[in-house]
Amino acid sequence: MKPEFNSFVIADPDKCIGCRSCEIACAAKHRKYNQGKTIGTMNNKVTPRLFFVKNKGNVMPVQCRHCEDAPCLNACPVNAIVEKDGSIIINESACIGCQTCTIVCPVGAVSLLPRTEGNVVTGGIQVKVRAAAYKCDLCKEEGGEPACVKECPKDALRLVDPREDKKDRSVKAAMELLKINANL
Amino acid sequence: MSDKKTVNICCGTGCLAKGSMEVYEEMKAQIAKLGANAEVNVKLKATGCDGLCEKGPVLKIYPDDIAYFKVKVEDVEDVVKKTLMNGEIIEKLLYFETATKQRLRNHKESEFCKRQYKIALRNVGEIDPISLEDYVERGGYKALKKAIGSMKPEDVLEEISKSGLRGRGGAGFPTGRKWKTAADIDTSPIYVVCNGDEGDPGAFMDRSIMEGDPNSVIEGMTLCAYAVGGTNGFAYIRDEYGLAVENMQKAINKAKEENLLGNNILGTDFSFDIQIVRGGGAFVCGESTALMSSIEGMVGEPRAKYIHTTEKGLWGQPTVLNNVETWANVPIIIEKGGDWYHAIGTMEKSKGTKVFSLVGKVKNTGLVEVPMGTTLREIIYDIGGGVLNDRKFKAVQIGGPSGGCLPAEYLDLPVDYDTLVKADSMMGSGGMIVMDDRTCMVDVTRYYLSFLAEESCGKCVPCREGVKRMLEILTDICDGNGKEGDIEELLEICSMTSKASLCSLGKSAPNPVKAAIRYFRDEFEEHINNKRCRAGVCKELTTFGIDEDKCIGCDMCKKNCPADCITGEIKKPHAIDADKCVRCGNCMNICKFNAVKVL
Amino acid sequence: MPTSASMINIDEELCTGCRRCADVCPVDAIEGEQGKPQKINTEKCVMCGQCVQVCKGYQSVYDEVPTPLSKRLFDRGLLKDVDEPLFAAYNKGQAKKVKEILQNEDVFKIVQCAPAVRVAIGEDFGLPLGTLSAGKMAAALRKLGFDKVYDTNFGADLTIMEEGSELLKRVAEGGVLPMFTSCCPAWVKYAEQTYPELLDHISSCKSPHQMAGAIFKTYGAEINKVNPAKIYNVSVMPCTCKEFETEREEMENSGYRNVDAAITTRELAQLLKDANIDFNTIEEEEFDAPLGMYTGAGTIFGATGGVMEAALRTGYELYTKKTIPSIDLTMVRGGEGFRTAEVDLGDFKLKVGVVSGLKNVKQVMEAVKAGKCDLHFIEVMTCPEGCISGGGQPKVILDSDKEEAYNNRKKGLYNHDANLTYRKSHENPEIKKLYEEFLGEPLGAKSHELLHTKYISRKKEN
Amino acid sequence: MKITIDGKACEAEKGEFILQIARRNNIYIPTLCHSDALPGLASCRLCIVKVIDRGRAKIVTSCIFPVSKEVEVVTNDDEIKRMRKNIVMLLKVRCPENKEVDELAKVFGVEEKRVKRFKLDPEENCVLCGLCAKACKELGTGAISTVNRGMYKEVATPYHEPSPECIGCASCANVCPTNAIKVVDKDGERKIWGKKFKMVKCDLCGEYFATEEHVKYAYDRLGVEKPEKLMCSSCKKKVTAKDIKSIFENA
Repeated sequence: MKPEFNSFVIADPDKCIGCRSCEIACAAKHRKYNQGKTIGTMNNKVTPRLFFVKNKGNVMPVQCRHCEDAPCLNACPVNAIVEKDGSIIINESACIGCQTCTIVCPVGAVSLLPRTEGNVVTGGIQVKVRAAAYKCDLCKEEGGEPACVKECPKDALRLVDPREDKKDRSVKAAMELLKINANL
Repeated sequence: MSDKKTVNICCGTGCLAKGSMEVYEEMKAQIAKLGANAEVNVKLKATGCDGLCEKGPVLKIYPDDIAYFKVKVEDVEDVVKKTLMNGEIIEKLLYFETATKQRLRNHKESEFCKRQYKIALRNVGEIDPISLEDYVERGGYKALKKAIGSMKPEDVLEEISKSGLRGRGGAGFPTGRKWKTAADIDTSPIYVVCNGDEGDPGAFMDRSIMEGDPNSVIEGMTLCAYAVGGTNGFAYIRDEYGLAVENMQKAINKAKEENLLGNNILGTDFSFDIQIVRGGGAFVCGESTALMSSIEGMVGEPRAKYIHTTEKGLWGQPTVLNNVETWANVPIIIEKGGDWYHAIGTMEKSKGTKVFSLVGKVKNTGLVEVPMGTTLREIIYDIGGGVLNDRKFKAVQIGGPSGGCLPAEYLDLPVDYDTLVKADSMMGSGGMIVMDDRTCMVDVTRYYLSFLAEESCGKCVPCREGVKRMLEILTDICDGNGKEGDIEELLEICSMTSKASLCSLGKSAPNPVKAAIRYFRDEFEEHINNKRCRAGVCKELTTFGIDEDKCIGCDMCKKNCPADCITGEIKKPHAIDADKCVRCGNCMNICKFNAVKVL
Repeated sequence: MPTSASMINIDEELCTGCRRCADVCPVDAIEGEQGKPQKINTEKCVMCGQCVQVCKGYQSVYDEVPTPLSKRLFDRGLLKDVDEPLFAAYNKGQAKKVKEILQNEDVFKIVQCAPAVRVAIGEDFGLPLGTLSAGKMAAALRKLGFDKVYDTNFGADLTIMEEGSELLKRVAEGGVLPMFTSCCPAWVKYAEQTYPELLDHISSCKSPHQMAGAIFKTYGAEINKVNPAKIYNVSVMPCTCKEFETEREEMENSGYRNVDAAITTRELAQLLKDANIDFNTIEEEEFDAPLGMYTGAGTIFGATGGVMEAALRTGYELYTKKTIPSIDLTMVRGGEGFRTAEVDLGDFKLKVGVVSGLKNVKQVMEAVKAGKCDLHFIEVMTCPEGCISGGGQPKVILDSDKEEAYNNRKKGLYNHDANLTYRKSHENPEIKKLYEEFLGEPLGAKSHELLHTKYISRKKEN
Repeated sequence: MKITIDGKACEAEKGEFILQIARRNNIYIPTLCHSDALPGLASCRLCIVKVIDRGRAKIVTSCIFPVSKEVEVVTNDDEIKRMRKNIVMLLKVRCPENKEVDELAKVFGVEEKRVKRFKLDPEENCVLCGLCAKACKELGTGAISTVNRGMYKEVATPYHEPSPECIGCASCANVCPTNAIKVVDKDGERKIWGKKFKMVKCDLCGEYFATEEHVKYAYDRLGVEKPEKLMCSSCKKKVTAKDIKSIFENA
């Protein structure tokens, strides 16, 4: 395991209250065809790229660690996962939903979710919803601060750049974590 | 000094089937018996098909110019002793002109032959296919030498464009323009492909050429390669065509030996090679893009041609694809010049000649090469000798399965690309099937659709499902289960399939239905509404009866009835027991007095 | 009497116990520990729906919950094809009921929309926040199948006539002061359960849509020549509490409910989607005359301070018989949770106050109780910026967008006001006509019967 | 370059497919066999549109038609609608009981009467779009493919035998537009394409989450040994959350 990491978002479990605003914000920001600002413009199949976890006395979103030499990227049989300047990005439209990435991801940061855009659309109505793999892409394509970080009411989420703040406990956490995962 | 004689025995597939190989062997033996010191020195040749398959085996003697037909092994001795030794003619083996009821010493004077104009078939039947000498003797490779020696590639292009030659595979795309597109692209490799995947039932002109004159195809492709800067050639030949593959291969090898093919052709820096690919055996592989996928080793399914294969064909490279007949035309055009060729054919856009395989209910069947614009009447009546048993002409089906049937009113239609399309038919590869009044147009249409339903690649919905369901409707109609509105449904599916299908096969698949309904709608309606098949073909819709006034009681029908359902004494009108009748139609076919009719 | 239990609920299966709802609840009605599903204390809850607006505990596609989506939709009174994310905190809807009625040929269907609806409804169809789409809304409602598209703004103008007159009467006759507005049902419920002793401070006027409802089934029935029994009044409200108000026993006259069903702005959007009406492309249309005719004064009811401003525009002129010098009374618009102003009526100065956000009303009530409040007239709105920020409005996805949404909606209303022909309720020709032909005079017998109401104590005596 | 679709001016890259351009501009062109992940099949023909170039109109398949010049595109005129309706009619006749096809039939107003005229097979759900076979090929497994021609065409494993290549990932079922591919997961066993698979249990929650073959396939691609303890995705999330918590506490 290299000492260096890519940038990633991590949640501070002590600050997170588990309101799920981050998931909603994430799903909302990644919409392609409809950019409405109210819930009524979203559809029921909310597809976040980070995932709320509820353990006993511990609620927080879990998201992609953007591993160097990412297993998901290496395992993807259809090259739907690519490395773009230090971030591991899934091109959902190229995903056929084989789930190989979800099997090999060490942190469980990839989920297979119904893909409601660019699917079998007929005169506006959707006859079949296919599933695709979703995970954090740091809002690279959409640009700006990651939606989850921006929206969190408790500032529990933050985007860390290991190259800069090595001392940061979040970074340490991630490093530790990857060590754990390495021997998982 | 003994005089030389040449004996050509046709060894095309047709004659072979009728035992010409045995005849050939026998002849060989007999000649051997004569020994070297005989006063005649006989040269024996196995030639390709000269079109009169139905009269084979064909045996020709030169220089006497005598042609014998339906020659059997036991006739060979006579031929040698009488004709070869003593110049005596064996009447019964001579060509019988049905029109004049005369025997002709040489069939070339026959109506069948003398109205033809052989360009593509110029050598077929006259030479030993695999003998390069024979080919050269008749002017072969002159064109190639001329081109390489004295013409620039663009000159060759120019001549082809001038000639007005159009693809003989069916669509009739101007060959010159096709070559030009490829030539203008500055890349390598550029491929030259021969489409020898002749799939239309009843069509066999391409086979005959590949079997009987392979070098003309090879020379044609080589000339194209020279013109467009082609490097590799592929001859895609239907797997069933064993002999064609064999002869083509032999010819290719020989041409290579003689440096007419391969590296540095005729000592120049122009190199071109041809390799043979055996077809996947699917009708759809005759479609250019499907054929290319097949050559590339993938499933023979068509792709959309939004980018022409001349720009991106085999392995994404520029590819010139023409069919066998087209290639066979090329050398002679270069040899005699584009203007010469341009002078043949119609005033409009159809130049040169076209080979048709004339089959069905017609007296003389076989390969027929005529100038573009010749009318159907000339082909069917003058050359073909008219409808078999002088029954009533009903329709002629042109252009293979995806062509259409044309009725009597169209007999004077000049046969060329554009008029045929206007008439809801098409040139296709030149199949021409004559039908008489004993043919049911609904049944025929059903037959073609069943062929297409099986031969469609099945990739796109309009063609696969459309044809399948049209077939279902047609079958119902033939079985007497036709429903009101079926004709409209057929037309509805037709119009969609002909526009929305992926490839030209799919787009043309509805043609038989469209044409049949256009020209024989009443017959469809009769089937659906009156439950009657006037041709007496659809068994469920047929009852045979005997016209008492016409019947003279010859008893022929009775004798030939497999169900013994015909009663009646000699010289008295007969009668048919409809309950026992199996509707085989023998009686009707046999009756010379048209007394048997469909009620 | 309906209880909030049936109006505002928290879905235990979806609640993560983040307690953000508790933070926004003005009456501390949400109880439970951090990280555990929350419960609503129905005694305290005023059904303002602010919890509904803030909740993000959604039904996710990746962690299954026992209750299937279809059941959840049913329980919430939502149409079965509603395809929006569902959250833990929700208000029970009436859309299903309304959809049925719309299919019923023999009822005469009248709809009215609150002022704040027209500046928010477009948002649920992707239009920019706060887009004013009154014309589209009218057209869409007609397409939906309503026989008459009337408007609550008309009712608001009517409210001003009555409430204004009531104020002037109290002032003139030394009645109970200060007088509080009564448009906001959540505030009224709060007062009833917390300060029953001060209920006579609240204007006896019914809220605008109830007034309108009463008129639709009487005067409206006459002019449309229909049997009031056949009339079905639907109110589209930015508010989750209006249905509660609608169901109050006293909200009826001669056996007919003033309003038969109140749905939220969000529910209207759902109904339109359900009927495949494309709000974006639909051509604008007018409201139906005469009861859809409204002024700018009625319009600004949707924003905090709006009722006050409208009342002053009319009160001033009725009292002084002079045209008001400046019609835009910005001093009562927006700003602090509690603000006061003074209006010179010539021979005396009218002292007014505006409360936005129910949290801020306590101090005022205590002052009144202690007799330390010298104001004459006080507007109270439960929601932070008035009705435009109501619990039934389109739910803004991002907290960071909320301020913009509220500001734009407000702007939308004030622009609408500025561009309307009539901007003072008493100048509304149809209102005049209504008094001439039917009501007689403000506070008259007919008005008293139809447009005014009483309040009851809801205080739990222990 | 610019092209107009239904009168709307749209920016387009040369060589871009009409469907992409239309979708980007919120113009819906119906599709069945199109998947962004497996483009280019062009078998369902639902996405046909009219391209008008210098006054001449031709019908093309928008999912594979590359724009090369500034043309005008019509996606929904009466002629196109009629053709689509007929295509859907044929699909409905092929798959009379299929839910998705039925939805299409409703959208395009296919009359029951026309459908009823034909012999119907209630069992049929496959429209032969070829997506499943293509997906399987992309995976490198190639367990299924279309076999035979014309009316006998079908998707199948070689000789209809359980395929040794199939890893039971069910991607085929996922991409199938008409849910024609049956995947049955029952007590630790998955059945698909006539083949039975043993499934892998999550070491924590005991949930079955993938076939043994699929897990092997996954780690083989990484070229590493598969860990003894395997977890389902949601348990991995839980564990990760725990780890982060404890790490933050220790830090």
